[in-house]
Amino acid sequence: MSDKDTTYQVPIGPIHPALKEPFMINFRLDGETIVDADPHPGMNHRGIEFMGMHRNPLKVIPLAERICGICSIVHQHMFTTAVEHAAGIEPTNRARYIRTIMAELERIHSHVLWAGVAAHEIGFDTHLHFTWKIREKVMDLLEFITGNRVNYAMWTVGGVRRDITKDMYPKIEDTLTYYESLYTKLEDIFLGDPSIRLRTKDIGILTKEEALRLCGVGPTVRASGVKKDVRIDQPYAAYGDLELDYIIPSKFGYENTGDVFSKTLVRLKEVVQSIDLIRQCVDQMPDEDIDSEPKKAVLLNKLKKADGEGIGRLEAPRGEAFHYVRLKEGREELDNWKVRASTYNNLATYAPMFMGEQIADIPIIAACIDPCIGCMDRAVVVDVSTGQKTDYDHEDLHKLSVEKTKRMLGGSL
Amino acid sequence: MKLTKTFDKALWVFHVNSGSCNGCDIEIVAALTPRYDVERFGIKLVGSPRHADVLLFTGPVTRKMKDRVLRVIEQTPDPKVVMVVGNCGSTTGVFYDSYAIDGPIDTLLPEGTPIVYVTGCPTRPENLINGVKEAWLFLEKLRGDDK
Amino acid sequence: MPTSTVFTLIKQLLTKKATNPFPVKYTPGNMHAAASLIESGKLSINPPVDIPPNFRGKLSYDVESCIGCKLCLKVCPSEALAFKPDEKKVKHYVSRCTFCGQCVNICPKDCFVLTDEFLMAGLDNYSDELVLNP
Amino acid sequence: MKKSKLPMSMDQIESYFKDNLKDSIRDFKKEEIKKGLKQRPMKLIWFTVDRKSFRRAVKLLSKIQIPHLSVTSGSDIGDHVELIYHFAVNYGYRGDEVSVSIKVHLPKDDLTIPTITDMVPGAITTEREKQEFLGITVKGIPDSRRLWLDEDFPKDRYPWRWDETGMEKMSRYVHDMDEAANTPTVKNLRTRGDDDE
Amino acid sequence: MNAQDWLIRILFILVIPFVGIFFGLLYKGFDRKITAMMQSRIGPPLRQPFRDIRKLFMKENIVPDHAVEWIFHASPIFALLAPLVALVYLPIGPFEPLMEGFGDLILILYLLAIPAVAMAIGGLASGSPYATVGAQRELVLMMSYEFPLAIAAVTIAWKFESFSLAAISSTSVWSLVGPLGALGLLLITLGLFAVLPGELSKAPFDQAEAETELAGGLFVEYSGRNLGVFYLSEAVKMVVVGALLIALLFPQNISQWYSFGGPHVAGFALFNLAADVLFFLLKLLIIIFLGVSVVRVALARFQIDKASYFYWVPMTLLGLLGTVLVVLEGAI
Repeated sequence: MSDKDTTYQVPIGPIHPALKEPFMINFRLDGETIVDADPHPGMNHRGIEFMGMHRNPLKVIPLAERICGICSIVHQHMFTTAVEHAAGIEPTNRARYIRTIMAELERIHSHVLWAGVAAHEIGFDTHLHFTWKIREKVMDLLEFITGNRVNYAMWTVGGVRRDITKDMYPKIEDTLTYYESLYTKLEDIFLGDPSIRLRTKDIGILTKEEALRLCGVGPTVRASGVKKDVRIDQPYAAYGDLELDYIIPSKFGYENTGDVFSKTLVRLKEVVQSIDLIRQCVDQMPDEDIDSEPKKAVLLNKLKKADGEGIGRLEAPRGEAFHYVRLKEGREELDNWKVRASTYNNLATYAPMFMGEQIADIPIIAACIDPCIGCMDRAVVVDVSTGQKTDYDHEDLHKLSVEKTKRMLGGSL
Repeated sequence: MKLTKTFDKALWVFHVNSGSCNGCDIEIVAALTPRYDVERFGIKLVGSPRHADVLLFTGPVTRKMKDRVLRVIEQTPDPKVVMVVGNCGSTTGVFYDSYAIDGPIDTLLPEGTPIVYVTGCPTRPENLINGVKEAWLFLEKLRGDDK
Repeated sequence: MPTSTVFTLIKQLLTKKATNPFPVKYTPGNMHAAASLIESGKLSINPPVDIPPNFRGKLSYDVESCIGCKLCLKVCPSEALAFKPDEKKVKHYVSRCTFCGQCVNICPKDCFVLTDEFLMAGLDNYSDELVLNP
Repeated sequence: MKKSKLPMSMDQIESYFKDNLKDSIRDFKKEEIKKGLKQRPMKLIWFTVDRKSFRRAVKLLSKIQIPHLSVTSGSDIGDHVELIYHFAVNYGYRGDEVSVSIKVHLPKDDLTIPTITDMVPGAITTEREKQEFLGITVKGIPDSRRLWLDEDFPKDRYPWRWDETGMEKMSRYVHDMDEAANTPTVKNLRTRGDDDE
Repeated sequence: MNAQDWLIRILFILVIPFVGIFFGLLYKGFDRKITAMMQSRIGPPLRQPFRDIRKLFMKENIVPDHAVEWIFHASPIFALLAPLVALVYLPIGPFEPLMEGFGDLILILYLLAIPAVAMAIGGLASGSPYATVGAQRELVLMMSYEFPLAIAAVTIAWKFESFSLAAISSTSVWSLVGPLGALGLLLITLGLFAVLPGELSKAPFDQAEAETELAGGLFVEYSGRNLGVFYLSEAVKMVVVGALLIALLFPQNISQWYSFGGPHVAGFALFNLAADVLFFLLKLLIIIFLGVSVVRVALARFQIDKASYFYWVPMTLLGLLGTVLVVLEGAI
């Protein structure tokens, strides 16, 4: 089990209960202490960018949504923004407000979800159950607005597909007050509970310098005191009209340590911010059409003629997401599409965070950047034309069964 | 493979994400939490395929995952039931034309493995429970309890 | 030990549970027997959590009014719709659908409607209920 | 090299780069997209830079502020490959962040670019990705292993290229048996366990 | 002792494993149900563990290729046998222990250590890296909680001047001490309750099988019958540790406080016996509720070094302080 240098390797993943998604990190351990971490992404590559380059923009919207089911709003929002930028289509202002409300609702759901997952990773299932129980409320609201709990299909190029009408306001307000009433409890659990503090304080530290150099994004770096938030820095949708400020721990009287605790703090405080932003949006919502081009056949024609490139940047619950789209005249499909999700940038921040920590901290540190592997791994390609053998017949299966255990030692589950 | 009545009342589930978008995965976790609570049916999420009775697959199989998926299938002791959650696992869904995808999960399974398909994109947690119900019905039919 | 957590837990032990016991509270002894009881009305199942209006469930397709314009094929993201040239109608595979509803929006004759049905699970992903207009 | 205090305006950034890089800079484009009721602009700068001056451009940029590299996107346009480094500076200032997208053109017969990981350590992920997806060689990259692709993946195939080194065929999954029978790359979903290629 | 007594004794020894397993599984079901209810869920029915066991016993039993097969199979058996043997030495409610000797308390402490060792050996024999880490953790944890447990046991034995459980459980230890000693005993009780989740590998001391960290840890390679035997061992251990706690600290029988009729009236004697048994089961239930269920849901899993520290420093000090108080009072 131990070599001469007393270190040994334990691969975590790709199928591992701590990671709900396929992802692998190879750890070199000395006893229970991590001396090296080497992430191996790519298990979830589905070649989405490539698929997108062979489909027209309207077909890509549901595809972009399925880059990730937790941040399904993020990618459709950014994709449509990038296409609008490239084709010169203006969405209506009401659509911008509805997009903002949806994005903030998703932030609430995502952060509450994260809190539950984090509790689960440190073996505190009670709080997993508690947070997911209260998360159902915003899921109900999202389902009420869009017609589905997870994939919302709200976006289209030039606007949104469903309106948030006046009779929906009470239900939104009801949800917001529900979260406000429960917020102190949530904070009490995640910031006050001694056994959670024991597991999150001074664990997985990312310094401000490292955060900036490694181009980290979102709550991961804001917890280290970096002021980076696309919603404020470079306002998109309706954020330019709203009042909001950077959420960093020092604003609330904590130190900007960048450990798991401050990341939790930032995420929880963002829930409050989201509630406030949704209220502002509902108050200021202009009375307009929700879609600048309701005739989709006409829109498709317009997009076919468009020529240009556009980018979309957005502050997803996990940090900045980025889409680059290029349209070519006469080509119905996208000419180029580059998706960059938050986890892609935050991947590099794993190395300093894992160093010197324990095996027991692997799940919580892995979870503390709120990894979204589905987002990150969107593109993979394996050649079919070379006709590599990838099928297994019964003989191969038998051989596998003989070899598997040998591999289990060196490889992973 | 002998099936007894208790088998369907104590289904231990191992969840494999073979390249899905997370949509179904969070709905699976949601099914475990208080609102839906599948533990009342004796269903439990376990950490190792060795302990599992049901393999819950989400997503199409990506090339890099195929090997692992096969290994998980083969590490699971018999008798076992496979549940495919979501449309991309059953027919590749929206990822139909990527060559990074090695097809839906049912093409990789050994002949005769019982499969339950749960349709939806993603499915609601209730539909998952409905899928479990279908599995019960199927298991009862297998051992001839379907009077 | 965190006292407030313990108090909450004791409170939750005594108060009503958050679970919606769909379809039945515990595993029935025999599902077939239970199913026949439900059919004869002797046993009622607990309904699922309410679905909202405008829920995006299984698609319904009106074959008669379809004019075969193929617009829906242009927006279907997953090729769940297949054109039948001899009939000039489309065929819909529910097990491939993404339930995005773009075909509903673009259809000039309103052939498609998103229904409330979402309880779809079975042993066959190409069963009769899951292929419309086969 | 002189630069103004943060946050720098778009004009300042323009003159800063144009003064320092002179001729090696082309197609300078400034964009302001106004959004929302208050018409707050989103500021974008695009420019193309020669390959030999590329590192200098990044160095200049990092003098302004530690630059935030969003990602590098790349596309195959005919006889050369275009790389776009999407940077952002002026973060931390409300509404002032400017996306600086630096384009570099690499001719197909010499697909190399110097690394910028010494100035921007976070660029490692995206540089490794460009190596495997576009067939570019990043000179001086500290870790040149594959990141996303399988080790079995052929070394001379690059998925984002449109030329002969790109991907030609892909398997497509359909329900229709006839279509599957006629096209070799199309696979039928309805026959189980029949996964031959 | 005549032949008839021996016959009855052997009969009881044959029956008691089944009784132990039955109640072990029942309390496990209770623990799961109450845990679920505290988390605002309905939870599984009480008989769920019985179903799990029956299912596990019909499943395929896979032996990993690189495992040492006989150790792999033997360790679950040892893990189950040890607590079953311990059960024979424990007083159950109104019944005296079936077997007794002068040092049976020491014997029980050793028997309680066997399942942990067997689990660790089984984990190491299965060869998976996760199981190896799990085995290391199990052993570290075992070394940690044994010390406070031993301190508590020795203090109580000192008070009785005997290591015989029959002697210890015949009188309540609380009646032998004054106020100062009672305070000491209270500290010892706290220490014993802290040992309970560690001994039973329940959260927050389930590091050895931590699902999110080690994917099942020790048991990662076990399936089918072997896993079922471990499951049973865990259940029986719960009863044994609970019964030990009762024997050491709360051995009172309810019939001591009231009794119907006299001991001469056969019907009432039977009634008193039944009441005592029920009271014993209730005590066990309360101990499991307080020591396992509540702790399990109210705390996060500790890191292994912090768990070890918890037992070595605060709990050991607590135990020693209790001992000092008890001894001090005896000296005065």
